[in-house]
Parts: sequence; C-alpha cells; structure tokens
Amino acid sequence: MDAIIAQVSRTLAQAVLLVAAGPLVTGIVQKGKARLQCRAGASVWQPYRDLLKLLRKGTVQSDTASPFFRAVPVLVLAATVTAAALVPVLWTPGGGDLPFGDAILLVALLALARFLLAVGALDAGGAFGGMGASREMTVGLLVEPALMLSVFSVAVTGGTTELGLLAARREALALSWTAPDLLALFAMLILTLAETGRIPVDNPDTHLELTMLHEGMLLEHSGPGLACIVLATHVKQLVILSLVAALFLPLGLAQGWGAAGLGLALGAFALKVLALSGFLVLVESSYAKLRFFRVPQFLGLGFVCAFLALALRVL
Amino acid sequence: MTSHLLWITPLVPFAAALLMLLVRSRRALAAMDVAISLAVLALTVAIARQVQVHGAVSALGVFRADGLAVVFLLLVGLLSVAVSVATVGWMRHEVGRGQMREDRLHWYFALVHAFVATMLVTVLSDNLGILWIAMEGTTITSALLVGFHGDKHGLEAAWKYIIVTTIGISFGLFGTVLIYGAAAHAQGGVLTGAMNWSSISAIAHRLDPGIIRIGFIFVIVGYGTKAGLAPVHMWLPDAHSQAPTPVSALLSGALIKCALFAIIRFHSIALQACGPEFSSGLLLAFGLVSVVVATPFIIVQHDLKRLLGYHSVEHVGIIALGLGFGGPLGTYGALLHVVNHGVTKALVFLVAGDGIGRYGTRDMRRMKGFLGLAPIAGTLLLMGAFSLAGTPPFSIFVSELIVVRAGIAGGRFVPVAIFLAMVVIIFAGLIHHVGQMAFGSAGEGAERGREALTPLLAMFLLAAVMVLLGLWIPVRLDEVLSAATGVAGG
Amino acid sequence: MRRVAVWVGHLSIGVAAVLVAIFALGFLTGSAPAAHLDLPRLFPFAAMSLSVDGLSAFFLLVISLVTAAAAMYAPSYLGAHAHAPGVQTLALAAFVVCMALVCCAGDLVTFLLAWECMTLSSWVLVVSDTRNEENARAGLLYMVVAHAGTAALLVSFLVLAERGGGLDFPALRAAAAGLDPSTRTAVFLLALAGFGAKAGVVPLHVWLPKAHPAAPSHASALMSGVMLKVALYGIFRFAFDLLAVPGGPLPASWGWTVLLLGTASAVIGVLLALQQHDLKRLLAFHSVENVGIILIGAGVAMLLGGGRGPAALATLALAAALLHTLNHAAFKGLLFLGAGSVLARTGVRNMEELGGLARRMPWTAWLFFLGAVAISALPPLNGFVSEWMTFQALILGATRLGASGLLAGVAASMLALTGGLAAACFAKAFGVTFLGRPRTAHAEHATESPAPMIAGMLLLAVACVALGLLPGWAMRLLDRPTAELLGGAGASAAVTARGPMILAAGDATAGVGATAISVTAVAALFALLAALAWALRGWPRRAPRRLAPTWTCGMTPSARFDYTGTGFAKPLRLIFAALYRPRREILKETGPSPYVIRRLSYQGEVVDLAETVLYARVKHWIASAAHEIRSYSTGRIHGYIAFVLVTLVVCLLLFARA
Amino acid sequence: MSVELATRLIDILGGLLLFTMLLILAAGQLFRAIYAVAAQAVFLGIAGAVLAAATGNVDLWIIAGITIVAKAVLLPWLLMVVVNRVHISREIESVMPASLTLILAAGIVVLAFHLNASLGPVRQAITGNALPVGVTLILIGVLVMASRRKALVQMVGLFASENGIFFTAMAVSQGMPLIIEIGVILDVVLGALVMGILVLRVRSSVDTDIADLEDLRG
Repeated sequence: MDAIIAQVSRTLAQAVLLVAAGPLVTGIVQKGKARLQCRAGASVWQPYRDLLKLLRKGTVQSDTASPFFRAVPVLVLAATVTAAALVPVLWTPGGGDLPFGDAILLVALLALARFLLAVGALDAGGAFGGMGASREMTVGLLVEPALMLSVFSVAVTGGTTELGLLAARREALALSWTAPDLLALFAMLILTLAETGRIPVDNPDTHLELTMLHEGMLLEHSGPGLACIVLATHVKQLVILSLVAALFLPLGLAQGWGAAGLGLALGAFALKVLALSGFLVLVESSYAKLRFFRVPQFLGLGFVCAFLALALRVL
Repeated sequence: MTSHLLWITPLVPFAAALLMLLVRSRRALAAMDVAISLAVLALTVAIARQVQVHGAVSALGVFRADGLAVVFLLLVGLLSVAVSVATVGWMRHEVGRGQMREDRLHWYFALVHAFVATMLVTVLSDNLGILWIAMEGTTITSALLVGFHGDKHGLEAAWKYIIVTTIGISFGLFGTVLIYGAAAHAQGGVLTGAMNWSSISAIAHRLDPGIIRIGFIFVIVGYGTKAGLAPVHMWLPDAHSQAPTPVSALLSGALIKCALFAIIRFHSIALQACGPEFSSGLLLAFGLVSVVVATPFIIVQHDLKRLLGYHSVEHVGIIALGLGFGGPLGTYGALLHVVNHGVTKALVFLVAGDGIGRYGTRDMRRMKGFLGLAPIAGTLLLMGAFSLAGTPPFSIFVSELIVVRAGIAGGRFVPVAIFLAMVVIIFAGLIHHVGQMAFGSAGEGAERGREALTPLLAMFLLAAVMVLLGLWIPVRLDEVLSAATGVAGG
Repeated sequence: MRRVAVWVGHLSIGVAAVLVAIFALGFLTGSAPAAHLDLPRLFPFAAMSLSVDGLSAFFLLVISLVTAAAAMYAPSYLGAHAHAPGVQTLALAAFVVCMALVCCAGDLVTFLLAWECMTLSSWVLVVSDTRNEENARAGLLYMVVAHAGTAALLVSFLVLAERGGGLDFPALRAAAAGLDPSTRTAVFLLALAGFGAKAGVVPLHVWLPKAHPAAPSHASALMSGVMLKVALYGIFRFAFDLLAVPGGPLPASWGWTVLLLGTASAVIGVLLALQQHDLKRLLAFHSVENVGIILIGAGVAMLLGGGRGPAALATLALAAALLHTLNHAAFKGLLFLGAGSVLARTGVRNMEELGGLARRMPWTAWLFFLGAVAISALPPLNGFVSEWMTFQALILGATRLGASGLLAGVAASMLALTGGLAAACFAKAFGVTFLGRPRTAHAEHATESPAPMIAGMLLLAVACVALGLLPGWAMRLLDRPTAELLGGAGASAAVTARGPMILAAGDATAGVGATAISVTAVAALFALLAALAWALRGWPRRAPRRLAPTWTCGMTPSARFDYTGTGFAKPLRLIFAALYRPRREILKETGPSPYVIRRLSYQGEVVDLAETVLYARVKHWIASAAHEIRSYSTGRIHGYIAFVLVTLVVCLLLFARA
Repeated sequence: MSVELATRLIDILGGLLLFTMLLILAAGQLFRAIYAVAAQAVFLGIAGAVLAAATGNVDLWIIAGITIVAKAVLLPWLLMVVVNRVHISREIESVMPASLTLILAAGIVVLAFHLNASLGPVRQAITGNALPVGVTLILIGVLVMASRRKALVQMVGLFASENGIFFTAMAVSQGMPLIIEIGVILDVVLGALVMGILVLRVRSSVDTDIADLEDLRG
C-alpha cells in the first residue's frame, strides 16, 4: 500500500514541477522571439506576473452564461495537469503498481481539455466564441490521427504504448536513429505547432477576432477563471514538448531516486525543452500565419510523414 | 368406400341457386346466402373427416374425394362462408349507393351459388371430363358475374375473360383427350372407367411418355390460362378489377386454386409417366415467369384492384414454383401456400372493396389517410398487405419459407435467387402503394361512415385464420396437407 | 383511463426488463450451463427451441438495461406527445420481447420469426404518427431494406440447414463444420449482408437516419441503442459460433472485410452526422459510426482468433467489441432520451431553433453533456475505455499481422479521426442546442422535463459513469461470451490480470508486449486536481462577480449573433467537400444600391453519397424498366389470344420432343 | 365396315375439315365464315357416323346426331340472329396482314404433322390422321381469333377449334363416354349463348364492337 502512496506522491510532485515550469517555458519562447526581432521583449518571468494579476482581479461574466461557463476553467486546468502527471519527465511514471503514462490516455486528456474549452466558448453566446471553438475543434480533429500514427510508429518497436516502458526500451538503443524515427519526429514537430497554437496554424499573440483560434475561446473568461485557462495553456505546451522529448530523445531519465540521478535528469530535461522551444522560436519568427483553409494541407503533410514512418517500421 | 355426401355437397348450392331466382327481398336472399354457405362448409368438413378416417371416398363412379381434394374443398367452403357473410353488409351499402339495382339481386345471388356449386364439382370430380365440364361451368357463371355491373369496363372485362379462358380450357380438354387416348391404348382398348383420374394414375407408369408430354403441355397452357400463370395471365387483372368485390374475392381466392387443382391432378400423372424432370421443369418455368412478369406491373400500378390481380399472378407463380421444386417439401409448401393465399387474398379484396366504396375511386394516389378514415379496416389492410408481401407473423411467410427451402434442397439456386429478388421488389412496391393509402390525411371527398358490422366480421374471421396459420399449423391441418402431398407428389 | 393503461403497460415492461437483467447478470457471473428450452411444436417441419449461452445472456443484459430506462421514460413522454399511446405501448412491448427472443433463439425458424416481428413492431413505432407522410416513407425504406436483409439471411440459413439436415443451431453448427471454403465464405457474406443491412453498415445505412428519428424518442433509443446490437449479435453468432472453422483460424478475408466495413462505417457515419441539424438524425448517424467501431473490434478479433495471433489479443479485441456494444447502448440511449426530452418540452428537433436550454432544463443539459463526453470517447467515461481497448487491439495486433499490419495502423488512425470528429460533432450539438441565447420562442419558454423522464436518463448516466470508472468489473461480465466464442481464458483473465482496477492489454510474459492503464486512478487524480484548481480559483477571497453583456464589437448582443450549427460545421464541409458534395444557394435582396442588403436567405444542403449514387440510381432503374414493360401491355384482346397461342406453340417446340 | 376403310374415310374427312378451316381463314364476308363452320360441323357428323359404323359403338351414332343438330344448325342460327340484330358491316377486317396469317397457318400444319411423326406406337389409339388434324384445327381456330377484329369472327374461330377437339375425341379408340360428349356440347352451346348476350349488350349500350374495347390496360 505504501508503494502506491509513494508513487502517487511522486506523480503529484511531477505535476507540480510541470505546472511551475509551464509559464517559464512560454516566457523563454517570448524572450527568444523578441531577441530574434532585435527588441528587448518582456522578462522571462512575465507570464507569472500576468497569472498573479489575473488571480487577484474580479470576474466579469456574460449574462447569458450557464453554470457550465463557471465550471469549464476548473475542469480544463484539472485535465491538463492530469495529463502532465502522465508524461515521463524525470523518471518513468508507470514504474509502480499503478500504471500511469499511456500515450493514448494522454492524448485523450488533452482532447478532453479542448472539448471543454470549446463548449465553454459556445456558452458565452457571441460570434467569436463560436468561431474559435469551431476552428479549434477542426484543427484538433485533423491533428489527432497524425498524432496517433506517429505514436504507433514508435509504439510498434516497443510493443506497447506506455511511454515509460517505451522510453526505457529506446534508451537501451542509445540514439540509434533510423529513417522512421526521423520521419516520425518531423511529423511530431509539425503537430506540435498545431497543438500549441503556434504561428503557421494560429497566432498566440494576436487579439484580432477573425484570426485567432485558441484565443477566441478565452475571450469571455476573466479573472481567476482566465488565469486557470492561461495556466492550462502553458502546462499543455510543456506537456507536448516533454511528450516529443520522451518519444524521441529518451536520454537521461533517472533510474533511482538519488539526488545525483535526479539532478542529471533535471538537467537533461531542461536541455531538451530548451532545444524544442528554440525550434518553436525559429518557426514563429520565420513563417507567416497560414490562411485557415490551407491548414489542412499543412497538417496533411504531417499525416503523410507519420504514415510513411509507420509503413517503413512495419514493412 | 362410397359416401353420398360427395354428390349432395354440390347439389345443395345448385338447388339454392334455382330457389333464389324466385325470391325478391334482399334480406331473405342474404339470409339464404349465409345459411347455404354455412351448410356447404359443414358438408365439406364432414367429407374431410370421412376422408381422414376411410381414405379416398367415391360416389356414383364420377365423384371422388381424396387427400388432395379435401384441401381445396375446405378452402372453397371457408371462402364462400366469409364472402357471403361480407356480402350482407356490402350489398346493403351497394344498393344504398345505387351501384346494385334491387330488381337484379336475385340473379346475383343465384349466379354466386351456381359458381360455388361448379367449383365444388370441379374439386370433387374424379372423371376428367366432368372436371372439364364443371370448369367450363365456372367460366360461364363467373363471366356473367364479372359483367354484372353492365358498365363498359365490366363488359369488356367479361368478354376478355370468357374468350381467353374458353380457349384455354379447350386446350385443357384436348390434353384430357390425348391422355385418355394414351390410357385407352395402354389398357388395350378396354373401356372400364378409363376417364377416371384414379384409374389413369394407377396405370400412369405404363403410359406412353410421348403423347403424355404433348397432352400435359396442352393441359398446363390451358388450365394455366385459367389459373393466371404468366404469360397467359393478361385477362386476370381486368376480370378481377371489374368484378364486384365479393366475386373478386371468390375469383382470386378459390377459382384460381381450382384451376391449379386440375394442373396438380395431371402433374401427378405426368410425374409417373415421363419422369420428374419434365413436368416439374415446365411448372418451374411458368412459376418463375409469372413472378418476374408480375413485378413491373405491381410497382407502377395505380388501380388498387388491378394491383391485387397482378399480385394473384405472382402468388400463383409461387405455387407453381413450389410444385416445380417438387419433392414432398415443395409440394407441401405449394399446397400450404394455396390455403394461405386464398385466405389472405380474400381478406385484402374485401378490405379494398370497403376502401373503394368509401373513396368512390380506384386510383390509389387519391385514396389517402385510410387509417384515419376507417381505423379497423386500415389496420386490416396493412396486415393483409404485409402478409401478401411475405412478412413473418403472417401465414404466407411460412409457405414461402418451405418453398425456398425446397428450392435450395433441390439445388436450384438461380431460380431461388431470382424469386427472392422479385419478392423483395414486389414487397417494396406493395408496401409503397398501401403505405400511401393508409397514411396521410383523408381528403374531404372520402365518406366517413361507420364501418358496417358484417364485412368486419368476415374480415376478422379471415384475419384470424391468416395470423393463426402464420404462427401455428394445427396437427389436423398438417395431416390433411401431408395426405395431399402424398397424392400430389406421386 | 388510457393514461393508466399506458403507465401499467410501461411499468410491466420495466419490471420484466429488470428481471431479465438480474437473470442475465446471474447467468454471466455464475457457471450454469447453457439453458435450453423446447417450445411447443408449432410447425410440423421445425422443432422450435430457445437456448441461452454466454453471448445471448450478454445481449439480454444490453437489451434490458436500455429497456428499463425507456420504460421509466416513456409514459410521461407519451403523455405530451402521443398518437395512439395504447398501440405504441403494445408495439414497444412486442418490439422488446422480439429482440430478446432473437437473442435466445435456439433454431432457425424462431430466429427468423422473431427477427421479422422485431422489424414489424419497430415499423409500427416508426409510423405511429399516421398523419405525417414523411414517416410513412421512412418506414417504407426501413421495411424494404430490412426485408431484403432477411431474404439474404433466409438463403444463408437454408443453405446451412440443407447440409445439416436439421433446422436448430447445433445441426447448423455440424453442417458448417463440413462446409467447403467457398460455400462457407458465400454463406458468411450473405449473412454479413443480411445483418449489415439491419445494423446500418455503410452502404446499407441509408434507412437508419430516416427511420430512427421518426419513432418516438424512447423507441429511437431502443432502436439505435439495442436493435443495431441485435443485428451485431447475429454477426457474432455467425462469425464466431456457427461458421467457426473447428480448430483453425477464420479465413483472413472475413476479418479484413469486417475491419474495412467497420472503418468505412465509422468515418462516413460521423462525417455525415456532423452536417445534420436535426438532433435525432445526428444521433442516428452516430449509431452508424459506433456500429463501425464495434465491427473494427470484431474484425480484429476474427483476424487474430483461432490461433493466427496470440489468444490474449484476440480475446482483448472481442472484449473491446462487446464492451463497446454495452457502452454504446448506454450512452446512445441516454442521448436519445435527452433529445426526446428536448423535443417533448420544445416540440422542435432542429438545433438552429433551440439554444439556451441549459439554464431552463439543467438536468437534461447536464445528462446530455455527460452522454456527449461519453460518446466522444473522452477519458473519465465508458466511451474511452472500450475505444482504448480497440486501439490496443489494433496496435498490438498490427505487430502480429506482419505486412498487413500497416492496414491495421491506418484503421487505428481512422478510429482516432472518428473520435476527433465525434468530439467536434457533439461540441456543436451540445453547444448550439443547450448553450448561448434561446433562438426561438420554443426555446425561450422551455421548462424542465418531469421526474420519470429524468429518472430514465439518470439510470443510463449512472451506467455510463460506472462502466467508465470501474471497467474491471465489467470484464467479469464478458468472461463467458469471450470464452465460448474464442475458447481459451475469458476476458477478465486477459484484461484484468493485474487486479480489477487496472486494464492490461496483452501480457508481457508471453512476449506480446503489454500496455496497462488504471482509469480509476486517473479519474481520482483528475477529481483531486479539479478540487485543487477550484480552490485555487476561489482562494484569495470571494472575487466580486459582475454580469455584463457578451462582447459583440459593441453592438447590443441578440440571439442572431450566436454561432449556428451550419457555421460550426462549415470548415469541415470545405475540407471533406469530395464526400459531402455541398450545394448551396444564397438569395440576396438588395436595396437601392447593390451594397445595401435588405434580405439574405441561405439554403445549403449536404448529400449522402450512398443514398444518391446507390439507392436513387437503383430505384430509378427499376421504375423505368417497369414503365417500359408496362407500356407493352395494350388492352387489346387480340394480344391476349396471341400470347396464349404463342406460349402453346413455343412449349410444343421446346418441350414436346423426348 | 373394315378398319382400313374407316381409316381412309377418316383421312378424307380430315382433309375436308382442313379445307373448310382454310375457307374460314380466307373468308372476307361474315356469312361465308358462318357457312364454313356449319359445313365443318356436317363433316364432323359424318366422321362420327363412319367411326360408329367401324367400331360398332352405338353411343357414337347418338353423338354424331347431336353434333350435327347442335353444331351445324343451332350455333350458326344463333350467330345469324346476333349478326342480324347487330347490323354492323359484314366485312371481316384483320389485325394482321392476310399473307402473314396464311404463312402462320402453314407453319402450324407442319408443326402438327411433325409432332405426330415424333409419337411412338401410341398413334394406333387414334384412327387415321385425326390427331394432327385435330391439333391443326385447334391452332388455326385460335389464330383466326387472334387475327380478326370482330367479336363474331372470334366466336366462329372458337367453334372451329372446338370442332377440331371433337374430331380427335371421336377418333380415340372407342370414343369418349357418352355423358362426357353430351356435357361438352351442352357447355359449348351455353358458352355461345353467353357470348351472344355480351355482344348484344355492348352493342346496345356503347354501340362499338366489344372486341375493340381496350381501356383496361397496364
């Protein structure tokens, strides 16, 4: 019984770690973009300040909203943080009696968060909420099959979709990269852009009603509710980056619980996240936003790459 | 074993017919009509019990009732009772609407009973000549009944009916002559009762196959015309649609079956004489053609009674298919289908008659909202339509199941496939037409009168038999059918 | 007086359903042998009997679950909305009894009789509103497709019966053992066509979205939730039981056919569902999708069964299919009852005329939301569990199937696409119907449904949550069917090896590779974190809450601003234009100058390809052939006589010679 | 009367019957067709007499007598009554071109005799060529009904084909039993009566020939 308590406490600790690190990664990405555009940009800790400000402010709610509207921020944050608990960051979460860390469950939790957000947006009853929800769901359903295919192409080698076991097995292979891995990584990177709402698919910084996807849904939320959702967005971004890291760069996962092992794992994780956020910064600064009905072709490219990865792996 | 019931049974309705000529009041005629029909049914049940106890009974050297005859006897008895009960209410309605003239009622009832009498003689006759004469009698009486309304269409239908069926029956007579010649030749010219079916079927295996083959072809084309087998069926929709409703019910329910009875008689002879493939093959061919030819006419039909006429062609085709598939299973299924179709078709004709009376038109496109107008009759119409189309809780599905099983047992997959395809298309057509009639809301022209009691009584009787046979074949009926299969299967 | 009769009728149906459920549960968990009951000899040529084994008991459980809920729901629904409630009660009773009989039929004749009576009684329910001609046409198409299916079934059954001599299932089983492969495949394909027509598999699904919405909502719930499952029972009975190759795997072609049909049904079903505005039509299309998902599970089970793949995986796949059958019955029933309560209170089925019902009908809204989350296969609820098991079966199976594993992979990605599409569809359905401003007076004055209707929905909601949180116990129910159909250990051994809380797919010991999740633990974590987040939001102090109109660029917001269902689904209409072939016409009434628009009317339409290409063409061809033939029959008597003469001469020429 | 003589006589009478059949086929006037049918009935009666003498079967004498009375006298009289009452044009219009009907008639004769040749020893049961002649008469009778427009001509064709049946029936070894023959003739007469009534009723009510009515179709 105590093993389970230890495992649950470890999982909670990891969730807290990711929640804390989430806004930091966004701050780093914003800082990186600013630097590339030769301007100073806000400090790396700015997202934390925004969150605290929001938490302290009062709530302005639409008069037509139903109880769903108030419940949505809480549920979205909970779903995203639960997903954070499943991703192998410093150690393999599924080690103990209770198996955590299944990829399909993780993707499904993120889908749940997206579904709740869309429903919340429709509740407020404006045009922008509906448009944002419709576009977000459309992008979401185009991403999911490609995401599944790339996860399968990796899972086929390990014979399981549990990220912990997969990471452990791939670590044994020690960086022996084959063509399917490269194709799958490329597909995952394209999908990461779509999932985190970055430039080619959606512009996170804009507030122009007609162009924003993800932002459109947050329009009506305010105060602590908005804080929960923004925090959830940051955590989601970090979860996806760590998912990519776990699937393709499984180095440095701590085996035991010794301080040295954890420190090494933390360092390796930080490096991986920095590399990926660097990729995000590069893409955001060099591309323009695609017209919405060109996004399916863009995601189609991702789907074809994932399909080829699986084909090469299986045939 | 001689039984005097055999010649009394046809005599009773014939005498009643003559008596009715003298009676004038409608109420008395209707009462006599029902009484006589009940008497006929009682007599047929008595004969059935006698046959079950003693096997085949004969009388006067000319009449004979064996297992096969009993099935058709019971059907004719049951239908004549149902029709006469329905006629009471129907006639009052028709006279009220001026369709039937009061002074010619006695002719109508007399002709109906003469028609029933001739059908009984057909089924009871052992002598093939008497069978032909009775068949010609049914043609004459029913031709007058078809043309009874005296309007242009009625007379045209009567004319086509009498000409085409008389040609058909004359072919039947020539076939009988040929078979009689072959029988006389086989017996070396000795004339002892050579015309009787029982004696011919006794020596059937010794008959010369060549002449039996030609004779059987004349018989199947001849009596097939009378039965409505395609492609010689064209008179049937005209006659059945123009005749008064009770007469159509009798025509479709009973008369077609008597023609099939004659074909079965000759089929059993031909089976022994020239082997099973010849006559079964012919029957199969005619059956399949009937089902295929009836399909397009059912789909694009607008006239309700013509639709039911073509449906009779299809079901005669199914019976012929059953006989064609042969073997005890096929014949059992065909005979069961004879009873099932007789009952169901009579019910649907009575309900259709009631509907046409209410709407004053026969065009199905203008008969909307029948369920709203007459809920009981509407439900019965739907039940009847589903039964005709072959859906399970009703009787026709059971007999079609047996026929298809016989078909598959005989390894004839192509005919079965064609048959099932046509049945499904006909199902779609029939339910489409009846659905259009039953649902929607009735126009203002429709008559919302109370539903007369006696027609409903008759319809409930027939519907009860239909549903009963759909779920449960009583042991007694099973014995009768098995005996008949023994006789017909040869 | 009639109301009392309706209540008593439905009460008796409900009680009977509960009794059957208890019997089924007892049978599934116990180890009693297959119960056999000989019926009285109705027909001389066939001995009719009933026999209940694991598979039929499981399907009885499915039937009784939804029937109990529908029985609670129906009386108050019929009160407000009834045409001839007496007839409907009888038809509902007959419908449920026939479905139960089909599942426990022991021989061919009982099966066919019960099968068609089920169709007929559900037809009565579909056309119960006799004045509406649209229902009559829907009922007609339903009956015709069902009848064609039965004809196919009839032939496949009788071909088996001929070889086996008897009409009961043991004789059929014996006959099937001796069948040569080509006949066996022919019989299976015929049976698949027959059952597929009834289950709504893609090419034959056209009747389903027309017939199900026409019936009263509790009947639609039963038809969608349960009747499709009875058709799937037929497929399971044929594929795994009657036509099973003794001791060998089923032919691979069968598995692939079922898998591809399932994938096609899933994707096309949900794509078409997305474009519907009628709430009940949308749910009916979703039935097509979920039948597809069940068939994917069944297809994988057929591929891996009988020794071709590892037994544990085959059992997993079959357990996934059966569990999804139960799950779909639960949440589809819940959704249809929810849609019914909306229809009962507002009298409107079209989403575009509803909106803002969440505040007026809180209970129905929350229960419909729960159903929506379940059907979109999102984690805490039962939809996710069975879809997760199907995923695992596909992926782990793919490794075993060698090269053709790629096809399984693609099927898995299509399944994911279906999940995504379902989530989008139900976000639209729930959002547009329940949230935002009420668009018409109907929605404005809606009030909450009476208690029995809510109770009916609550029963199914509890079932969804229970199956979602504690799937381990559900595995015990699947033990007997999976053991009987695939041999080997039952479902619980294969899936809940590591205790009831954990779902383990495949077993690591046999080197098959294994994935395990503990849905209960994740749900607990989710609840804990939700509580934490709720505390976080309310933590500093009770933040003041002010109500203000929604931001619509400064204009006073009205219901016209709300996003419509059509708008929501527009991006997908463009992306999948090839399948939809969308057609629209926009009428503009401009004022003095072309830029002043006085009135704008939009009329858009999405075409169901199967319907236009397949059905319309066949119908047209038959009708024109019929008109062509009919034109030959002139009324002239000379034609009649000529036909008699020609027939005689032809027969003499053909048949007369020896 | 020896059997060979009877067979030769029957062959001659068969030829005469065929000739009268061709007369009906070629008749342009209604009266000619009716007289041809009457002649045919007379030859039928003579054939009955010949067979009665050959086989010594007394019934055949009675049948021959009834045939001549009923078919040669009664039916033509009935037809003449209807024709006078109906006062339509006496012409016989044809539905098919005349040459086609003659070719078909020839084809039918060939078919009949070919069938007869394919039969085995059973031919002795029917004296002489009664079988092929009977088949020919029937089929050409029906051909006449199918090709001529007027109802009355159709009745003539019907009686001609029934004569064919009688010719074969009488020629079968000792002939059909008496009551059957009488019954058949009675039925034919009754049928003719009913047809006459129908023609007259249509003529009085609608004033077109009954055979031209063609509203019931499809």
